[in-house]
Amino acid sequence: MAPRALDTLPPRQADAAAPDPDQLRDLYRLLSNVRQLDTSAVAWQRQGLIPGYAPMLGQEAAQVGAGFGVDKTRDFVFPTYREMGVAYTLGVNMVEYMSTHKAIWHGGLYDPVASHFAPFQAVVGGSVLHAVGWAHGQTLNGASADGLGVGVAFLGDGASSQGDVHEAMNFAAILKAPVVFFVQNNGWAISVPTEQQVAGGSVAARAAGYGMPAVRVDGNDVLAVVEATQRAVAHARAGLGPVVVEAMTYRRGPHSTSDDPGRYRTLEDEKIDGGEDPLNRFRSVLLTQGLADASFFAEADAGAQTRADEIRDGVVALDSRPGSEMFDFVFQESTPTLGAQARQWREESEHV
Amino acid sequence: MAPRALDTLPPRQADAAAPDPDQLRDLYRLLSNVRQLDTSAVAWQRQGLIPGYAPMLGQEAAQVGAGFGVDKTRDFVFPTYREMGVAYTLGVNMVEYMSTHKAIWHGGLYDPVASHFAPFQAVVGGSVLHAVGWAHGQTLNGASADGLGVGVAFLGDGASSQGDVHEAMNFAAILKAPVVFFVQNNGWAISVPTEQQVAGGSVAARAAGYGMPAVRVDGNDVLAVVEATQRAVAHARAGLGPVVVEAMTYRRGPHSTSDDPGRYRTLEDEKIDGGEDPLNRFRSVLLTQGLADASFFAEADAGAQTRADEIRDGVVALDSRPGSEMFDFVFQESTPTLGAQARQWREESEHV
Amino acid sequence: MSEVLEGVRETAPTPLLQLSMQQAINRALGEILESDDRALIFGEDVGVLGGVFRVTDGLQQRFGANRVFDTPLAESGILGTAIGLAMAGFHPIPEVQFDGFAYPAVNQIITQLARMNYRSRGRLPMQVTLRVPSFGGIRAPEHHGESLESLFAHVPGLKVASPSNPQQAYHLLKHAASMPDPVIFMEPKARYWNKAGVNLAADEDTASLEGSVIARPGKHATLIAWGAMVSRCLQVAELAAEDGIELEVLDLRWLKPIDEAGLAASVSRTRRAIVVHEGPHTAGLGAEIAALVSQSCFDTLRAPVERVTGFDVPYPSGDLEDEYIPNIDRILFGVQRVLEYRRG
Amino acid sequence: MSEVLEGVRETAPTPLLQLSMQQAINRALGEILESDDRALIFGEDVGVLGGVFRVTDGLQQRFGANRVFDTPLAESGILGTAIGLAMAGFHPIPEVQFDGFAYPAVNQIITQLARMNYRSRGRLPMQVTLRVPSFGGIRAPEHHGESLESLFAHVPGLKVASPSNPQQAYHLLKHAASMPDPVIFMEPKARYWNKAGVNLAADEDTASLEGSVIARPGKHATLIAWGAMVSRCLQVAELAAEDGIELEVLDLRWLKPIDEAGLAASVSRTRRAIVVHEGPHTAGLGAEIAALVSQSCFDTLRAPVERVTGFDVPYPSGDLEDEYIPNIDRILFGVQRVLEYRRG
Ligand SMILES: Cc1ncc(C[n+]2csc(CCOP(=O)(O)OP(=O)(O)O)c2C)c(N)n1
Ligand SMILES: Cc1ncc(C[n+]2csc(CCOP(=O)(O)OP(=O)(O)O)c2C)c(N)n1
Ligand SMILES: [Mg+2]
Ligand SMILES: [Mg+2]
Repeated sequence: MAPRALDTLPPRQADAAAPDPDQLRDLYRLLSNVRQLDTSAVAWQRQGLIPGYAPMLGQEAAQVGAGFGVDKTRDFVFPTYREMGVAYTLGVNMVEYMSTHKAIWHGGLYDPVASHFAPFQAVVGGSVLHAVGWAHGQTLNGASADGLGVGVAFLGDGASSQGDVHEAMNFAAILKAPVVFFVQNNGWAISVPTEQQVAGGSVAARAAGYGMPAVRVDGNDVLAVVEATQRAVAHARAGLGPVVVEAMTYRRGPHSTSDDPGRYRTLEDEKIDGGEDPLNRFRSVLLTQGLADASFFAEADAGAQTRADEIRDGVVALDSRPGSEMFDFVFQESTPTLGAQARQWREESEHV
Repeated sequence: MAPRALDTLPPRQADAAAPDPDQLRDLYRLLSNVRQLDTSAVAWQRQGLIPGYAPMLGQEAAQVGAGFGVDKTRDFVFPTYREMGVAYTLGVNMVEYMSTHKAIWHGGLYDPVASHFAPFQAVVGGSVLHAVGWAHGQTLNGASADGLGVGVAFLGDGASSQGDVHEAMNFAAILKAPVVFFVQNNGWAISVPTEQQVAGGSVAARAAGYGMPAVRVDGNDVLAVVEATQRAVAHARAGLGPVVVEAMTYRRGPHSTSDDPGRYRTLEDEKIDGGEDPLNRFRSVLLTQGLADASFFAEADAGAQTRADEIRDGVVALDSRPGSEMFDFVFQESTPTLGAQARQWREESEHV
Repeated sequence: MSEVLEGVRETAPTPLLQLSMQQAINRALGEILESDDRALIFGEDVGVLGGVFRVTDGLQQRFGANRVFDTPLAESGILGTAIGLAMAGFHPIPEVQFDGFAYPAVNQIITQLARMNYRSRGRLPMQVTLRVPSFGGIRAPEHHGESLESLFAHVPGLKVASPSNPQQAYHLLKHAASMPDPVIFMEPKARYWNKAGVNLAADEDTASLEGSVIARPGKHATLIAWGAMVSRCLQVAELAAEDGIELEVLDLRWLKPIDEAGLAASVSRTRRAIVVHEGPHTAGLGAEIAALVSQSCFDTLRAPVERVTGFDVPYPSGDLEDEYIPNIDRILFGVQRVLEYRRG
Repeated sequence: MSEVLEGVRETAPTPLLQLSMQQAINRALGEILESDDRALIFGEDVGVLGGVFRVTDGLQQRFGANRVFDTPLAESGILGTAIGLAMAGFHPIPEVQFDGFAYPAVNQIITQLARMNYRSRGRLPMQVTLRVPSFGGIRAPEHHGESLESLFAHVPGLKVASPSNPQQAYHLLKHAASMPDPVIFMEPKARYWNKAGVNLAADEDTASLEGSVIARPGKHATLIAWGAMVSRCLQVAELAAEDGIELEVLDLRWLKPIDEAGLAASVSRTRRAIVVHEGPHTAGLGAEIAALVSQSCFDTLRAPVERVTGFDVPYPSGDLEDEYIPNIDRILFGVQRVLEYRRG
């Protein structure tokens, strides 16, 4: 399914230049690291190290490309449960990120404020409106010389069906908020294919109805994603309002480690619909442009393996949080009732 | 604000022919009756007969035109709180309809099943999804020789912001349900003008994003509304899926009898934005076509006055419902707890 | 657990089938679709996949994609569509995939589903059976372990049931689906996979499917529970029995309407009560139970009704789940408190 | 009602302003916007119109359309935007126009607003003050008379307050807005227009704004209420006094956290309690109060706690409103039951 092109974003210089050769090689390293970490996490689950995981296999280009287009010093990312690759690209502490999959803390242990990466979000469509609110806050704060901070909301094709996503797009367009709605259309919402989910066939096509520009891009082409994201972010940063980016990609793995895709699609389908591996595609680009050779890839892939192993060690070492933390973070200012419950819990469960 | 035309509904014979001269005169009678009843109801509120009312002044052509395009023997209308004119056109018992404004029964006393007119709905956007479900039921029942029953959902420009409306449009388009989303864009949602409500400026323009056809029509031209509605209903009836009709009209009165529009718009604005009175416009049409003369209008308007007076008498005569009915309609099969509460209520409040 | 205690009349001996609750519900759904051609099943992933818990496994294949279908990912859309289908004379059996994803549908459930019969003065009955895999205990991600019973039970116009074992799930669901009013059917997902004997024939006596059941008789105190907490309370009763303490376990089964008479009958015998639930403490359904029992057994109660519940904290991540959900220790502490209570 | 009973310290005599609750809240909002430049007010019709109850009247003119603005008609959108603004360091004070229209926002309130502080381990505090004109009594259309307190009080991570008079509304709102956690502020719309004396200076002692207050002292039984039911209970107490029955009226004020100590102190003195609320009976907040009091005053209570509440029926149309909301007669019947109760 080759993505139909759609591009209503007015041509405009992106803030950032196209990636230079060093950045291109960095992009490959990121892709490789993310691929390695993702497949490792699936293995960790099989080995019993973590109870579950939501693989992003096949979406590496979309996620690394999107993350690369974001300025992590002043933009803010609102992820779902599948944005491991964005987190990695933005430099989120990956051991702390993985803690949520180890069932240690729902939102993850990483610091969302320092990371500019909101807590892990399990409600489909739950955080899209937050991006709009955060972004409107940037407008209220007023632009600096180089423009506004941009809220980047991640959502899937399935999420696009939620009422909240519509409300978010309408609010953003009415408020002219600096938001990028970054849709990963990966063909599936668990077992439901996009055709049975997204009436009209494209989330980007909805943007026009809100008077918003949109770009529909080949989500398995990392450079195309970088460019689309940079352009969208630049548009929002300049105070010109929200943009939809729809990256057409494919969820190559199961929905999660407890899913069984064999019940709703064949391996044959996967092969045809998945298309060429986004990493292979980018390898060809680098080779063709003479920017990398086999030894570069070998080194990058080995580095990715090392990095994944380091993260694994960190995840292994992660201890459960003390039960008392259940009570500690409910409020900034606790209440007498909660205090009494915490005391009772301590007496009965910690026998103190 | 002259409505920008928008028409993506494939040209297709409507089931029903354009109104013949008798029907045209009937349309005028309906318009006049509805205008008279509406202005009377405002007066009833001032006189203390009813505690509140939501006038539809200025929307007569939109409502009578829409109602005229609906087949009340097999379609089903899902109104909001402002569709008095549609109810009238469909032949709903108007005393029973007005009972809701007399604070007698929230949904109105009329029989929604017999009337093909769902209960009065106070939640903005609340019933739009019901139309989709009802319509999908018609698909499941299978079409008769002359097609499907059509669900007609009424909603305002304000309602279009609700997540439920998006979910309804997406579900309808995915299910190819025979629904017409009839939007009365009357310029206001209480004090908020459409420009601050509907990003992109038009609800009809959203339809394309769902792969749905839409017609944007001058909602103060009753014949244009009849035609658009008939075409939309015919499209849905033929099993071709949902359609959005956006009737551009103007709420000439206050939002409700407790609203004070002077706080957010001037009389000058009202005059300019309201345009020519839809009744006057249709009078000119009938006069120009030689289908009616001054005595016809005088007679029709006098009839409308008589009819409104009859309804007033009925509304005056309406008694409160007995308190026991609070308990009677909660369930089809009551429960022991509720039975006990009803007994206690009787003992304490009726002293039996 | 004897059949008599399950409230089901003795019938001609039927071989018991060993079924998990997930299988028992699947079987009940198949029979409902078979006997009632207005019945429709829909929701996220219930069709081709057969549901994330396989509760609707095979039903689309058997009954076709008109009767069992996948919807877009929108819970309000699912419920609103169900309401419209009920208005058109169908009997929708929608699923919300997990408890925590019922919140987006709360507006349709409270302002529409629960009120349509009332608003229309009985002319638009809502025979809608809403299945919600519910409660915690499976180490799942955030929002997959919620207890919404007190929210639902508070809403006039809704009925709410929760089965505790496969036998009950099978009959209770068929019964709920036969009712002409909206029923929220809360399936304890932690119990989906435990097998137990199911007597398919035992559904003749409808009355036996109303109200609560005594899952284990006892005399020193009554443990009141529903869903997955029933089997935990049975374990507690087993342990307490070793110390000579005979705990009665009352399986509430219907969370709305609540079997006030059954509660009063049990506690007026045992004179002590502990209500156990997973949901947060404040304004949980345990408060209603405690208030009812404190009133109906005012003269006989020998100790304040204990509530052993989830804490007033968001449902925690898997690692802390066992600290949050009432565990055997915490329930035993509650039992101890009611048994040792002495008027001051 | 003396100032001491309102829990406010005596200060240098300040002339009391005669304000309605709507004016008192408007005044408090103005002061909040003035003193906290991160504070923002938004919602449906709160800007140009000044709110359908004029509670935000004049604030957009005074503070500009950046600080006080109208949103599109979408409650989930309003709450979700508020959460994002709080993440960006603002202090949103959104309004939901009527109680019954908070349901579309329940998902954002429960799964996001109430949990963001927890989920982020305290790094993303949610200083969001959500105003909701609440409860019934004004003969309004459907969904304009709902009581959502038991729903909100059940949600871990939320705090819930409801004022009963203008003085309290003014100070309580300012206090709630100063808290770094989400507070749902339920304004009893039936009391918006009644004027009473307000001492603007009496807010120095923050502690006095926590917990409940005794609105009228008494000794034969305690009436427990909040919102518009407080003044109704004061009327009842007035009537009962004519018969020599001295009823204490406890104004709960905070519906979460509940002032357990204050409840226990009052009822252990009066030994009888009646809780009064508008919302439906089953699993209403009255159940929590009854459960708490039944436990804390187990030894002293002389009669079961009475609950005089709305019925388990949808909030009815204006004509039946007085049959639904606890009226003076029904409250007096409840009082009679606790006073005449004799152990069987
Ligand atoms: C509100 C809500 N409903 C249902 C779910 C269960 N669920 C989790 S992921 C998912 C599919 C999401 O699909 P999509 O948005 O396309 O994202 P993807 O999983 O493909 O990344 C569903 C139904 C949920 N998490 N939240
Ligand atoms: C869910 C919900 N939110 C808020 C309200 C309060 N309210 C009633 S009508 C209205 C404006 C509706 O505007 P629109 O949809 O354009 O319809 P119109 O009143 O113009 O006919 C509002 C905000 C409501 N009834 N329902
Ligand atoms: Mg997807
Ligand atoms: Mg409007």
